Amino acid sequence: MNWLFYSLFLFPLLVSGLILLFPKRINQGLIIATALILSTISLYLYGSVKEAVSIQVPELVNFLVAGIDILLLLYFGYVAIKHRHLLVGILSILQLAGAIYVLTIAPHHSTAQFYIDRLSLMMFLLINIVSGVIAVFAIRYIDEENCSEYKKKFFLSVIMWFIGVMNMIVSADNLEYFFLFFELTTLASFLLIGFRNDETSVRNALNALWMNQIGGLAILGAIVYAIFTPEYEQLTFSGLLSNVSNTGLLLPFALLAVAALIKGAQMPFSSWLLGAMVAPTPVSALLHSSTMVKIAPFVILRISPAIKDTNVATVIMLLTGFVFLVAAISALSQDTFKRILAYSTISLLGLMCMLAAAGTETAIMAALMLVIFHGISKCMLFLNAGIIEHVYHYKQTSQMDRLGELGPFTALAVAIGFMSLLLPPFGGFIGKWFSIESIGSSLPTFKLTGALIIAAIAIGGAVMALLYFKVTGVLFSRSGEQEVIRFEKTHPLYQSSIYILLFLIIGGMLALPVLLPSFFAPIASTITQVSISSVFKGGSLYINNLSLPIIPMLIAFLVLPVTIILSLFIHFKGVDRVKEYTCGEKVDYRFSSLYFSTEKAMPFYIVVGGIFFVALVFVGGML
Amino acid sequence: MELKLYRKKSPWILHYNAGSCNGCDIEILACLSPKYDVERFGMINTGNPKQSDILLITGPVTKRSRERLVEIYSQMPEPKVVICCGSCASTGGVFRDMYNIEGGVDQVIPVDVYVPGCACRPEQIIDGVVAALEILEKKTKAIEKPLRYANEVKDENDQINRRTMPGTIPTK
Amino acid sequence: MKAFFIAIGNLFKRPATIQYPFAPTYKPDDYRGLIEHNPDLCIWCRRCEMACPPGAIIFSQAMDGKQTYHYNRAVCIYCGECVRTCPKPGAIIQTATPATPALKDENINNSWAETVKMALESRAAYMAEKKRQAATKQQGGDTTQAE
Amino acid sequence: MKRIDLPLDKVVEEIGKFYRYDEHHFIVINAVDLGDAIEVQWFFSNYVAPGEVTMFAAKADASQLIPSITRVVPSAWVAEAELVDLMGINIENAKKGFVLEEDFEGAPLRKK
Amino acid sequence: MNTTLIAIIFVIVAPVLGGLIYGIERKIKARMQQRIGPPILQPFYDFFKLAQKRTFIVHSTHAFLGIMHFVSLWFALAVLIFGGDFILVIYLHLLSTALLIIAGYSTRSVFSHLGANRLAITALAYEPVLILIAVSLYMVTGSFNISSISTLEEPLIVKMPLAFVALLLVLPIKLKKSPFDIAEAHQEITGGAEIEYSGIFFEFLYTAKWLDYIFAYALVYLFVASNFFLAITVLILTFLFINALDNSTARVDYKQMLKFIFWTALPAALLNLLWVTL
Amino acid sequence: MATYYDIPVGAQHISLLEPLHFKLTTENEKIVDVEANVGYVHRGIEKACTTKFKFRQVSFVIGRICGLCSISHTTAYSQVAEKLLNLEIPLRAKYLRILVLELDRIHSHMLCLSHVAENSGFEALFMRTMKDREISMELLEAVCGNRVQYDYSIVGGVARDLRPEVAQMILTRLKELRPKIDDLIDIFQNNWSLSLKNKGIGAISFEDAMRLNAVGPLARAAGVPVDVRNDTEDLLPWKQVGFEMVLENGGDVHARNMVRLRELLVSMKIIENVIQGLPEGPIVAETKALPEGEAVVRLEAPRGELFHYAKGNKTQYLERLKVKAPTFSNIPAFVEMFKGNEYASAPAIIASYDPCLSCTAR
Ligand code: SF4
Ligand code: SF4
Ligand code: SF4
Ligand code: SF4
Ligand code: SF4
Ligand code: SF4
Ligand code: SF4
Ligand code: SF4
Repeated sequence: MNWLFYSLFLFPLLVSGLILLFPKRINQGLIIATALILSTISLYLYGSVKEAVSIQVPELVNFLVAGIDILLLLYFGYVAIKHRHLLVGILSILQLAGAIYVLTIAPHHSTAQFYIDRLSLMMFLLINIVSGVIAVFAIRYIDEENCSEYKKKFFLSVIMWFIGVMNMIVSADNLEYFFLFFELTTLASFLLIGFRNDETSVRNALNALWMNQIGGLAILGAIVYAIFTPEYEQLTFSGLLSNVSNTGLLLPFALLAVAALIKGAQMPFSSWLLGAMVAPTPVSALLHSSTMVKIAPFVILRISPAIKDTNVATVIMLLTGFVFLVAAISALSQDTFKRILAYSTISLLGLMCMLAAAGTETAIMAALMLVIFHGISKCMLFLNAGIIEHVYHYKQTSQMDRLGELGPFTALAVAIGFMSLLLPPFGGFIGKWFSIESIGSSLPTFKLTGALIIAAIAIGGAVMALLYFKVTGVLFSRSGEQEVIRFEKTHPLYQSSIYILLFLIIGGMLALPVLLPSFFAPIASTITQVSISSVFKGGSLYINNLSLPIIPMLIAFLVLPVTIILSLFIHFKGVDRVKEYTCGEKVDYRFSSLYFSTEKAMPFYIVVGGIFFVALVFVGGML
Repeated sequence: MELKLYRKKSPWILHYNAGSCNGCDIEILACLSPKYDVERFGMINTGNPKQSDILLITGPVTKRSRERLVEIYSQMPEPKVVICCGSCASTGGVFRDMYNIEGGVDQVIPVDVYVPGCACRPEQIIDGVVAALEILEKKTKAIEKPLRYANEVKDENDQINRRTMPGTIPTK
Repeated sequence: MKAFFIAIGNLFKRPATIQYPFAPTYKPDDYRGLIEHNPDLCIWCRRCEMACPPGAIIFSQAMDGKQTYHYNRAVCIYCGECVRTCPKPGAIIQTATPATPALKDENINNSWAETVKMALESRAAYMAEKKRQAATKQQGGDTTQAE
Repeated sequence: MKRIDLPLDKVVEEIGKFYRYDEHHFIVINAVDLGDAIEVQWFFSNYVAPGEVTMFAAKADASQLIPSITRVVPSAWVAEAELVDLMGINIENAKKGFVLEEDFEGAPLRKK
Repeated sequence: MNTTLIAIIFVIVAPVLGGLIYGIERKIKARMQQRIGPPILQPFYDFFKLAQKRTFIVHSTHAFLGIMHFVSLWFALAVLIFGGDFILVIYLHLLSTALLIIAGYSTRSVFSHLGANRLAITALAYEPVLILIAVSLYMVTGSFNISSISTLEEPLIVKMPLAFVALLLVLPIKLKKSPFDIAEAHQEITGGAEIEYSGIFFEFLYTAKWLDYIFAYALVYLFVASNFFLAITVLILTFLFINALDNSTARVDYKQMLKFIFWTALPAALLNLLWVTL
Repeated sequence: MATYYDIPVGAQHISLLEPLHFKLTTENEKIVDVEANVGYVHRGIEKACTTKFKFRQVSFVIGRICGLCSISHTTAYSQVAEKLLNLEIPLRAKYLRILVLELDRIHSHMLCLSHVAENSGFEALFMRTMKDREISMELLEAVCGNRVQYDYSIVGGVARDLRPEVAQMILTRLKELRPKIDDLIDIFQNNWSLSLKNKGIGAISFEDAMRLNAVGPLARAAGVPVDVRNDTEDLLPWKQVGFEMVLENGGDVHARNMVRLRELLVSMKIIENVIQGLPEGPIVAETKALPEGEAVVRLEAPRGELFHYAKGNKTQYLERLKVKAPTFSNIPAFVEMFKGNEYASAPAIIASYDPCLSCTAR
């Protein structure tokens, strides 16, 4: 079995190397094949692996890891010198010093370096399937880009390589390994964001670099602390987790959480993810949906048993609840389509981390659902953003008011994508609903925090709905009507990737009643180590003692997408058409979509987010 | 069908000022006021042609209003009735054949009820509306054409001075 | 929130609405309503026609010189100037009755234009006739003189 | 009413000298078709001496460009725009279509 | 079985009942303004009249969404009356609003767009409050199910007075009553999202308004469900309160409304939540 | 990333009684730019008054410029014609003119106030004000014989005399009106939501009002002491009948409301004084002269300064008649006023400013 895991780790790396060598025509087939293979493997693994697997790699690999570590950090140092970036320089030096220190003093027990449980398997699914689609999409997308052949190959190669790293990071157990992979993803983001190599790209890439380096430092801090705490024998996640109950020491977890939240672009560190917009769209799709940012909920989910019901969790929940709200509001203030998506990512990541930190069974299930469904939906939205940019040349939502007439399919896909994120009956919404019910049902434990968070979710949810209307509204605006709506044809690679994702979204929604008890519940129970009873009775799902009328919900809300989609195709006969009312004037008037300006509030958000981060470390250290 | 009865009970009005002196407009407003309270008859001032049954027009229709008037008239769904309030809306009144007016609403759109008066009293407007309701009940969904001016003076030289011939519409 | 209690209080007050058209409303006796012409008193001086700003009065003339008064209530602006200029008290008076609405069949706008045209033509015809008569008379006179 | 006759090219200068917004109130601009020429009249009243109206009058040809006093009296643009339409004269920076349709032929207030 | 039957009947007659409430309200409103006002059956006259108008639509998408607005609202009401999950009800209601909002956006009419914008904003104002009330309900009854209220001995209003106040504050938004009738705002946007509807298609929006009445008063009823006489009194008082408020205030703008709701109704609901939690 | 809405208000819009068209460019419902189009009511009255109507007829036509202050127009025209004729009218006629002018001011102001209330979304207050306004309408009807177009001033005097029972009726009805106005003042001043909608909205500073030559309640609300009644004693004896100027500062919708409300009280006082001090005598001065020369007249209409210029050439027809409406002077200030306000306030601002197009475009 292990070779399958290795192939998940190494095969993408191999392909990434091959891409650079092979000509374009072959690459296309290669990437599609790889995507298929990886998806199949991850599916097979999910189906066949029932127990958690620990993998111990040969001793040699440890040295390799150490070596790559040092090289990588040296490269960061080089970047700092090349771009004269002081902050990156300082952080590189600190990291290098920390890394060397850790390498020299760390006790080297022969422990397992990889630990693969259901959570990792789920992440495999997400990473490989969704990223595979993105890779396929990217073939065509990068082809339309205006750059040298080699750079195009390089781009595809980095994407494949990134997939490999992601596969490793979600299965890393050893913290040193985790650190390396963390830094590798940082590198990947640096390379991809800086891909266009113009001024803004480089600036944003450096920005992403230093922010993520802070995350790296936090991990190093966690390792060092763990080393000096005699109770922790092993520098692994599982080791930390199994020992926390008798030590009650939370600092390493707090630091890991910091690293995770930085990767998840939570508030003061949100700018790196927003800056990532400058890269070609598949990069954004990759970063926002299945990879990179998902490290945040993943790590919090991993450590959630340890921090559950502690002050660390409280602070994380407050922080992420805050971020959920303000990022949603910020999204509303944006007009650039991709920025709207970016803010909604940040916001939803906040929600996921909050639920993960809350740690109750239902909350964890909600978090898992959000991770999966957000990944798929966001991916589709970004790919559509790419199509809109490349085919229709729109960047701002306010310009897109003719999209519904020019590209009805794209418009519909975007509408469904947003709906799946924010509105019923899609997974994203069910996740949100779950979160209200789960936090609500455990209010006696969370008390004030819980109430505040519920308020945040309630308001944030409404703001998100507003966001949805803002975007969809523009897409749906049309003046006349055609008898039959004809979908436009885009490139087959584009279309097929969108179709796959649409299939996943709708399939996921329809399969939810099955997925909930048989997919999410087991994963959640592996995380919480509490068995979750989930039974269906009379259309309601009973999870522990929470009952959710999931079937009525789905049926009820099927109305929405069906109505909206149907509304595009319906054609009333025998009814007269009339012009819109414009006070009797015959002029055309400009209108677009509404937004609130939050420019002024941004520094405030950043400061509050920063305070929360400091508080997080502080609270972690207190105990 | 007996449903037609209900048209009478729920006339929603739309008001357009096609260049009047406001005199009749404020009387229309007065109709909505508690003293006259036309809501007794189920009238609502909707302000939206698409949901109105009765179009109340004041003013002799100036050139610039004309297009707008036709536009909102055409946006009203049939059955609908048009009431012109005031002498100037009915015939042009004192503004008859000034250079910038069309000379009465019926030159532009079909009119069903004319309410004379300058300004027409709210009571007269109510009378007019009552008369209009009778018409509304009989109306069908057929689309009507406006009366064009019957004996329009075609030739410039034909035009007799207004002082000797009141009531002529100058050539356009 | 005084207005709040006023609103509630109003519930128990009598509405200010008058029951028109089921009940009459206040109207002063000297309300400026429809113009009425009394052909018995009229001296057919046409001053009212000349004075009327919108031209709501016009006289047509038959061939025997008898004039007919025409009046359009939808052209009239109820200013009362005709009454003020009339040299014969009572020949034309302003009643206190407001005008009644006109329906489509009455064709109040276009028919008035026709009336006016007709009146003017009849007057022109009468004048021409009179001129002709005068001319013939004159001619006759001339001939007599010549004789 | 005080009448001050001016040559056309002096108008802006003189009004500029005369007009203080805290002392004078700009009323309106009028024009009268005298048959052979058009007389343009600028009216001002006075806050300091209530009841006094000052009229600046200048004769102009129909085709002549009439200087705009909007520079010295910022609120004069409305009056100018209206005159352009109704009198069919040219005033600096004033555009047609304020009260009449842009395709209206001729100028209603002119004698011919 | 018996209660189910009653519920079914109630759901079916809900629009009629709503129409009646609307009729009474118009009468009351007129009386508050010292007018006689329309007959109580006026809404139904309007209903029949609208049915015979020539049908005009801007385009089918728009018209269809309007119909679905009504349907989904009725559905939401049904779930409420049958005592379903409260959160479900809230979201179903949001959904029906969503359809109207999208309908509003789907035309190229400025007022329709503005109306849709404002509808969305009003949803933003009352949605969180309702959710907080739902969570408080959970805290009190231990279930999100509305039917669980019937298990309570004392009326909910005793446990959740502040939540009731919050509900009273957001009701004018839902019912589009002054001072929060910004989504309809005749003088500004002449009806907002419903402006482009006419004839039979407007009928659906018109009757949806009636359903909204039932929906709103049903929410009020939840608070006093267990005691019949109390229920009647509170319902009548609420009705009077809302109408008197409508007739004694001007319309505020959307920013002022959001501010007001976020500083009064939301904290009230939150406080109540805390109170029932701690 | 500007997202602009261009909102059309007019030509047909429920918040407007008159056809005018604004294109309000808004950003998040905040008005950033305004474009006004006013020529909908242009009928060509000025031209008609010099070609179609004899100068005595003109006083009826000129009243039809506007139904709201038809009396102001007819009075101003009559005055200017009398100047051209060199005619001094009897004092009783002057007093009667003041009486109707002030009654008209009451009805006009109350209409405007009710319109502000309606456009602020306060339907009940609209109804209330309209209800109270009916008193002034009835009085006007009793005095002039018509509710709206009074045709009261004619060249040389007034058209009909004041009957003693009508005078008595005026006094009693006004007594009835006074407490209602006090109530209205209270509501306009203290209602929470109305002040949200009116205070600080559509404000114009003293400086701007001065600079842009604003007139009427608009200017007085900004503290600019312009009121023609204060300036002209020669034509109508304003001071004698107890005129006082009403000033507010703030220049916003609320201040304009307050100016109007307080002017109602002043007008009522004037009316009472007029009736009490009404001199005996004829009501018209006859003359056979024809208009000659040029003359101007300023008169305070409810909306501000009204200006008539006339030129006669010794025929029945005038050579030129120019009417300048208050709104006309206020347009520059008006356009300024909108900027920076919420679109939601726009209807209230429009109403409080009271755009009078029928005499702006004539
Ligand atoms: S009929 Fe008379 S009062 Fe009515 S709008 Fe015309 S001119 Fe004015
Ligand atoms: S001027 Fe008088 S009297 Fe002489 S014909 Fe004419 S109307 Fe008769
Ligand atoms: S009242 Fe005036 S408009 Fe009517 S007929 Fe007499 S003069 Fe003419
Ligand atoms: S003015 Fe008098 S007398 Fe002369 S025609 Fe007219 S009604 Fe007869
Ligand atoms: S906006 Fe106001 S006036 Fe218009 S229908 Fe609604 S409540 Fe009535
Ligand atoms: S004031 Fe009120 S009733 Fe009158 S037109 Fe405006 S909105 Fe309608
Ligand atoms: S804005 Fe003023 S003048 Fe114009 S209609 Fe309204 S109240 Fe009358
Ligand atoms: S100022 Fe206004 S109310 Fe007065 S006459 Fe002019 S348009 Fe009419």
